[in-house]
Amino acid sequence: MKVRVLFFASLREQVGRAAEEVELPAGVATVAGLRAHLMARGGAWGAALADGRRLRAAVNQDIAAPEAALRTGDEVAFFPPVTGG
Amino acid sequence: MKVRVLFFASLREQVGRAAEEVELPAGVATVAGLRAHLMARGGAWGAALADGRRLRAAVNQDIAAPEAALRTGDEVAFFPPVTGG
Amino acid sequence: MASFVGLVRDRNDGAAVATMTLEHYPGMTEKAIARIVDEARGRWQVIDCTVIHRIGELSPAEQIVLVAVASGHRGDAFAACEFIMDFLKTQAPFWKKEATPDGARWVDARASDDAAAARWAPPPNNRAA
Amino acid sequence: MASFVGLVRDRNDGAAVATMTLEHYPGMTEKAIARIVDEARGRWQVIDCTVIHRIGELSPAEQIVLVAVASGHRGDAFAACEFIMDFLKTQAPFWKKEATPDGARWVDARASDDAAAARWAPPPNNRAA
Repeated sequence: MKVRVLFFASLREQVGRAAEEVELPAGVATVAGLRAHLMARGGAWGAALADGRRLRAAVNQDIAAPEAALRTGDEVAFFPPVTGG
Repeated sequence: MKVRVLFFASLREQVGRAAEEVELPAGVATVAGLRAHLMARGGAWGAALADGRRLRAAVNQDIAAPEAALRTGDEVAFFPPVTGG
Repeated sequence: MASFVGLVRDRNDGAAVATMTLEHYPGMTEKAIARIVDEARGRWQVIDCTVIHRIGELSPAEQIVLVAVASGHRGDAFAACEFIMDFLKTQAPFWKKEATPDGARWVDARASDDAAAARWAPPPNNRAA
Repeated sequence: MASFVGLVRDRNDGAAVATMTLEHYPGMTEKAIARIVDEARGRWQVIDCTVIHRIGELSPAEQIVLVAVASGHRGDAFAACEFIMDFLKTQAPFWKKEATPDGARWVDARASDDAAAARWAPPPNNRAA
């Protein structure tokens, strides 16, 4: 299963990219699973995604909880708490 | 003791004037006393000032209670509840 | 910066409004507005505050009143602006007269405006001006 | 009509701010704002509502955001406007980066903004959209 992953703001700078296609290994089917899969890359990935309190996710442009299920083709975004307005 | 009395809005129309000088008889020394003195003129005066719930007063341009004391030269205004804004 | 603009209604209490005329009490008006603004400044952090209230004859959709409050804190700007509006409605000496197809009539004060002003409790002693 | 305009601060957290850059999430931004406005319309009587949020580089004192709400009821206009601002601050995908004499830094989310949004209880069932 393949998903499109986006990164914004400080998180985008930390991981050094704005977007990528990610092929999920078998058994990875939630936002939390994707996060763990990316953290396992180590280095900046582990650091950037480590602090759950500073991490937000959206699936198909709606805020999503860690347990939210993923389907092939989904757009998943990770970003820090928002600061607009 | 003489005071200047002003009338506004519907009250001004009912009593047919916007302002007048009033010589207070002995013993009349409060807003309530002035009101009673004006009501005693009868006719439109009684009707216009009869309903206490629809009557407001100010002394020297500050909202005043019926028991507020009057002094010579004071500016006393009677008007209905305000409806600006 | 929070602001409020009040517009002349084109219908009120079931009747079409052709024009609206605002009478006021010159002298007391300025004093009452200054007092309301001072009270708001004592309750909230206010950088600047503007109140403009029109008088005389206005047409539907024309602006009657503008209250604008600048503050470093969003919540303070909203609270001070709404406070000033609620007290303008109940404390400042303005009276509206509407011209309708059935003739002219004075607008009645609303219980809902008194209720809105009464929501604001007196300021705590430690923040009073 | 109640409105709120947010301006770029010239100082924040003790440092001078030279410029501020707003990043956002195209697509989700529009969706999040539409959802917040729908929620406000479900809770209050709203005649019309405008939300404008700028992106990209801004200078101090420039306008960041405008929320304007027209309603037949003053209290509804104020409440809906403040509700939309509180939820824009906590739900809409915008991120501020400030350029200061010590370099660029991302602005931290504020606990006070979460608290402001949390004040708004879910709508009663009988008024839910």
